[in-house]
Amino acid sequence: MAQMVDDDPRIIEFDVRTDEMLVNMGPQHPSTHGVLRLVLRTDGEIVSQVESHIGYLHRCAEKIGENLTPRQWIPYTDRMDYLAAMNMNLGWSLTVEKLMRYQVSEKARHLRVLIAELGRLASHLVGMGAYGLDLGTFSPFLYAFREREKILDLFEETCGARLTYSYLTVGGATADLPPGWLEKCEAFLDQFTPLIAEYHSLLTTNAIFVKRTAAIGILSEALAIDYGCSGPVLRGSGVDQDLRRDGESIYTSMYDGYAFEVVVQKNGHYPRDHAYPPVPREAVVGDSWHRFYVRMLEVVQSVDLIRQAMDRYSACRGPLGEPLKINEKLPVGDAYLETECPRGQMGFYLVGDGTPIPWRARARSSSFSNLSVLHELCRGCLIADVPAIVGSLDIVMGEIDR
Amino acid sequence: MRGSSFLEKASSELPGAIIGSNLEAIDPWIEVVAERIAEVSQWLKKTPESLFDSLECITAIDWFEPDAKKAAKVQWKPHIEMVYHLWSTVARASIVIKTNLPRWKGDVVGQLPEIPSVTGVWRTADWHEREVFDLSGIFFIGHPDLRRILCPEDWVGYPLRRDYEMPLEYHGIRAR
Amino acid sequence: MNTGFAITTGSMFATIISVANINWHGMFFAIFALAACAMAVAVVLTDNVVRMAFYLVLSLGATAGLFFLAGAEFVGAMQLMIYVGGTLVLLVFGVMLTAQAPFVSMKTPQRDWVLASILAVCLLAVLVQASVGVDAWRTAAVSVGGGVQREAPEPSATPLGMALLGMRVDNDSSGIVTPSIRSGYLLPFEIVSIHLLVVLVGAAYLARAKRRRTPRAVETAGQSELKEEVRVAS
Amino acid sequence: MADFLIHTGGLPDWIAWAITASLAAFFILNVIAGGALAFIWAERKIAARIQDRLGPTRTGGKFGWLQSLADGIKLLTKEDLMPDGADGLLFRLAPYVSFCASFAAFIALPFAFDFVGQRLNVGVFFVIAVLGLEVFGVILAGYASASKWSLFGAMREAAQVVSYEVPLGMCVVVPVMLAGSMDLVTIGEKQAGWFFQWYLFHDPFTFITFWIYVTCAVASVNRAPFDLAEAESELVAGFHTEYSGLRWSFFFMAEYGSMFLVSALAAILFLGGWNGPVPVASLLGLSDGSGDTTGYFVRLAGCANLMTKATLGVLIMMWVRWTLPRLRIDQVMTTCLKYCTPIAAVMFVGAMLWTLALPGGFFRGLGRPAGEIREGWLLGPGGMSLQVQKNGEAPPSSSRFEQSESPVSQVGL
Amino acid sequence: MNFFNILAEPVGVSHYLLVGAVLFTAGVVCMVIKRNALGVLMGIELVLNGANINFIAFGSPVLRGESTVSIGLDGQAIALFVILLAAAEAAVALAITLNFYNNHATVDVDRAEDLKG
Repeated sequence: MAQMVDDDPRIIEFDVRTDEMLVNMGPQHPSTHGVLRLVLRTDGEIVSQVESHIGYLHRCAEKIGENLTPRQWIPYTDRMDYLAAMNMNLGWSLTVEKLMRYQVSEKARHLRVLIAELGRLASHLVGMGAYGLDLGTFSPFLYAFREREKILDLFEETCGARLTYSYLTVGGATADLPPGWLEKCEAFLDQFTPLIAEYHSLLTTNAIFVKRTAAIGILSEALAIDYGCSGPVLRGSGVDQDLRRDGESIYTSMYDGYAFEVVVQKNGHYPRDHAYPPVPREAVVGDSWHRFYVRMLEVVQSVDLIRQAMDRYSACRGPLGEPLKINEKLPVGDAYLETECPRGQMGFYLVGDGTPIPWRARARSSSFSNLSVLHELCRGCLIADVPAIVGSLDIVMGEIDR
Repeated sequence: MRGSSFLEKASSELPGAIIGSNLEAIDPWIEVVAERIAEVSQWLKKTPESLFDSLECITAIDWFEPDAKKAAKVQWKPHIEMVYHLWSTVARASIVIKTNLPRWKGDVVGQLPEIPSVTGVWRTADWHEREVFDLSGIFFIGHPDLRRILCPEDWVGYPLRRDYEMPLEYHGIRAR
Repeated sequence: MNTGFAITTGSMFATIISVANINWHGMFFAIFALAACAMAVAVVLTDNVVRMAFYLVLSLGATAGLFFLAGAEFVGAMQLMIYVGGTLVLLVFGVMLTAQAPFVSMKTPQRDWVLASILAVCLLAVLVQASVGVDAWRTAAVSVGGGVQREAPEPSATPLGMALLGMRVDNDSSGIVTPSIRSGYLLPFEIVSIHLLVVLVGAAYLARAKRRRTPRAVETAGQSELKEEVRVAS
Repeated sequence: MADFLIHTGGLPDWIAWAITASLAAFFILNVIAGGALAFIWAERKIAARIQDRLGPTRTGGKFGWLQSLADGIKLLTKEDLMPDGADGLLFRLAPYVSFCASFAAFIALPFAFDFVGQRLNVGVFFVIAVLGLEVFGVILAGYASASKWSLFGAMREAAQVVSYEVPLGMCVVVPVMLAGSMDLVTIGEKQAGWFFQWYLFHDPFTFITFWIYVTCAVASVNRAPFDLAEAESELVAGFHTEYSGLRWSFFFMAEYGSMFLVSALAAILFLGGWNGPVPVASLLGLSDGSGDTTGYFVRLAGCANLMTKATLGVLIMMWVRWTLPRLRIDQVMTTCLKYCTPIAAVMFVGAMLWTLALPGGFFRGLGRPAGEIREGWLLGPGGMSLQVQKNGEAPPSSSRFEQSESPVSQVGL
Repeated sequence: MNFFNILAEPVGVSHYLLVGAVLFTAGVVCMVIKRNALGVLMGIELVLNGANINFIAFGSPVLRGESTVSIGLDGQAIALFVILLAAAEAAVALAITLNFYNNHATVDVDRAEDLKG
């Protein structure tokens, strides 16, 4: 990456050749998903170099992790990727259970799959709506939030919160599902499935959307792996990797017996389990359009998983099982576990030293690596493409800055 | 992972680099000499059957007990442990590399411990190492652009160190 | 020079008010003429190049108004569209591209101002004497009363259009066939179109983006042809 | 109106003329400003309906129709701040330049047969020219607010509007050619009668020209997929980022004014202006002369016709805005240079050949005997060649110009 | 000098000539005074417009009347050509100025003395 040493951090506009401009996009810019500041070196409209400055939302959650017991740290994991808080809680709980070699009840495992997939659905809806906003059309954003509100109502019934739930915790969940919840979830899924076709017509197959995203910000497979990208960004580049199938046994055991295909373009075509809109000619594997398309397909896949999870959950009898005590002693040793969150592989690393308080709690963010590849994608693009590429990476600043 | 056979192959090809291992732990790990971390990583990435082409996470753990009473009971002496989690997208396997560093270089407080940078092997290390430098104060030799990434550029001190004192004020904003 | 001008307009205004029947044609002429001259003088007086461009736009707009008043509607609309809408937009683009800090307002030394004002006064005196001297030019056209609303505007564009095609169809409304040979304008029309084409090519060639001295950061695979095409277009 | 004041009021005619002129100007300005207010309200409602929500409902009674008034008052009371680096004079003047430019075009726009501010013989040309002037307000605003982003926005918009004037001009020339004159009133008159008399259905070429015109009009007014200037996702709000309060509302009013202007122009040029689909007046034998009162009411109905068509055009623009994402600046330029201009040129040539082959339009043309058509074809180019005299010869007698309806006269501008 | 009473007469050709004269003079002074190359360009535009007004004045039907001095439609035609050629001239002049700016990073006319002996 080009050397850009600025000795005095406050003065960012140092002497630049007359025809080139240093332009600040963010941190208060409406389109960069939260507080991200991009410094673009542009020559007229063409961006020659992008330097991202992060850390505006940094709360040093890891330092706090060294003073709280694992169950007390759950609310901090909510606030990392606040659009998919359920998946964050699940990741941390599984890491702690892995260190303590604790096995939750089968009912709890199906409940966790059900809730995690609902969380992925809600998160992808926001991703889709915000991406429409980046490209200038306002309506998909409102449609997406109309559906997301219904999911939030369902979550509100389970744990009382709409954004930061702290519902899934170490040893299962804080409470079982209220009666009648499954029927409401069923009703939501039934009315949601036909609407997906609407979203496809609104954005995915829209000629202008394709013009703005196809062949923009092309991320090659090798580059994606090298920069540690994961989730839809990785699968959009054609890498067949999904931790729900390839992850550690404690995580993949939750998904045993679930029929689902990893959404990736393998040997030229996407999974054909449903009628998905065709891939346009201009789209190149690894461009912004494919990343968006993978997310839209995962929405359909999540709906199937939720239905299967609901059947299995209602089939299990017996109590959900109590979560562990708040100050459960941690064994000496360390454990690292990555789970498939909507934005990528979110890793948690826990070092126990025998006391209930962990010695070190570390969170590895998926968007952190996804964003690090931005300067490779934006080299030589136009200014209007930068928000298009950032939108396609679907980053959340809470998770990056921790 | 047929760990033991893999371990012999590794120690045979990298004499003296691997100085310890524990394959029965929850996450099997091998311990490597700090100076040769880049070489080991290069080897792990290149060997046909391992192909660890993705660096998942770099963590710096500060083993130091600030108050004297507890320090007496603890059996390890103060040091910094660097933990590298690797993942292979081909073999779908993971491995952990650990190295130990002194808390301060030559035990002179203020001199950051140094370790070779692995940005040459995996490009994702660029940002991860900048974060470890920013929060835990480890200097990576050969890193192209070692600057603070999360804290403001002119922040003083390394927050994740056990003996870190929050400054009283920063640019006129009361911090404590 | 400016103050002298103010006195004349002041007296002009007074005389017009006294006339019982205000001749609207004269009133609008006064407004447009005043605007055009005032803005032209403002262009000369101001230092800031962007303000100069803005005053020039207003001045040329007022001249377009004068053309409409003089009955030359087609030329007035042409002036608005080609001159103000095209040329001055080009000029403003030029101003924007070069209006970096030092060049926005460059002061001209006092000495030049004195010389220039002497030149202006002499030139103005000569021209005014010429324009006012000839009596034939003073008599206004009889047919135009005080702003009589013409029922249907006799097509002023069509005869001009036909003239450009080489067929002079406009018969002199006064019936006197002036001795000057009424030739069509087909040949000059073609010459101007070729000329414009040549100028277009020349200007595009002159202002093309030359290869940069320092090589730009390496182009990624998918982006390079987009960049070339965009640079040529911009 | 003026004669009425002179004969009855006994005022000297120059005061009478002054009153009529100011009344007419006041009427036009208020119709457009009132229209703009209504469009602001309509935009909110339509956007809401498209996004499955209600839009303003509480302000001023049932449908929130006072919402635009509330907006107006809010804008009036908001503080007009100005960035310190800004160039004072230009910053204040920019909104008024673009406001006047977009409203000046309404002088030449006829609302019915004789309801026109000033019946210009070069009506269409004048409107297109004034439409081009609006770009000055934008450039000055972009430059004067001394921020990189507004300069970006201003440059983009200027480049876009100036380059879209070319295809817009070409599309406008087709109906002018069919009607034989640039005077909007004549163009409107020529499309009297049933709806298939409209130039839209005159021949396939004009039909395509209409759609090209709509695209270019939307682009030159900076709406919907082409609204690069205030692309909020990249340029915050483009050239009017630094504006607030009353100055910002002038830009807003200018935008809605020119939107209405462009759709009214489309209505006149292609959709028969004030002629309704069914020629009620001529069927009932009512004359639309300027004298008697019935004629007055017929023209009033014509005016209503034009207003509905124009409003329909504006509503379609709003509908497109809330459904389509935004194009990138180089895509906008490519659509202009590589698609709109060539197609417009081809359509122009096509329409010209069509009028030579079938003078009088698709339906009337077919009705005439083949012989006459052929003769028309012969006379066309033949007629043209006959006419060209060598320079210096006495001009052909002007009589030839008046009587013969040869297509040549239709071709003249 | 019957200078002042001209202002009271109905508008005739000479009134236009007056305006043309003022514009012409302003243009010439602007060309002479301005140090910015674009200022000189604007001077040229003013001069051209001054000339245009005179052409239109002589050729306009409104002012023609029975005076034998009118040049009929030619005035408007020539004005038309002046406008077209001014556009072409401005394009080339701007291209030259921008090139000058790119190479010498200055638009100041006084500093363009590379060709000086």
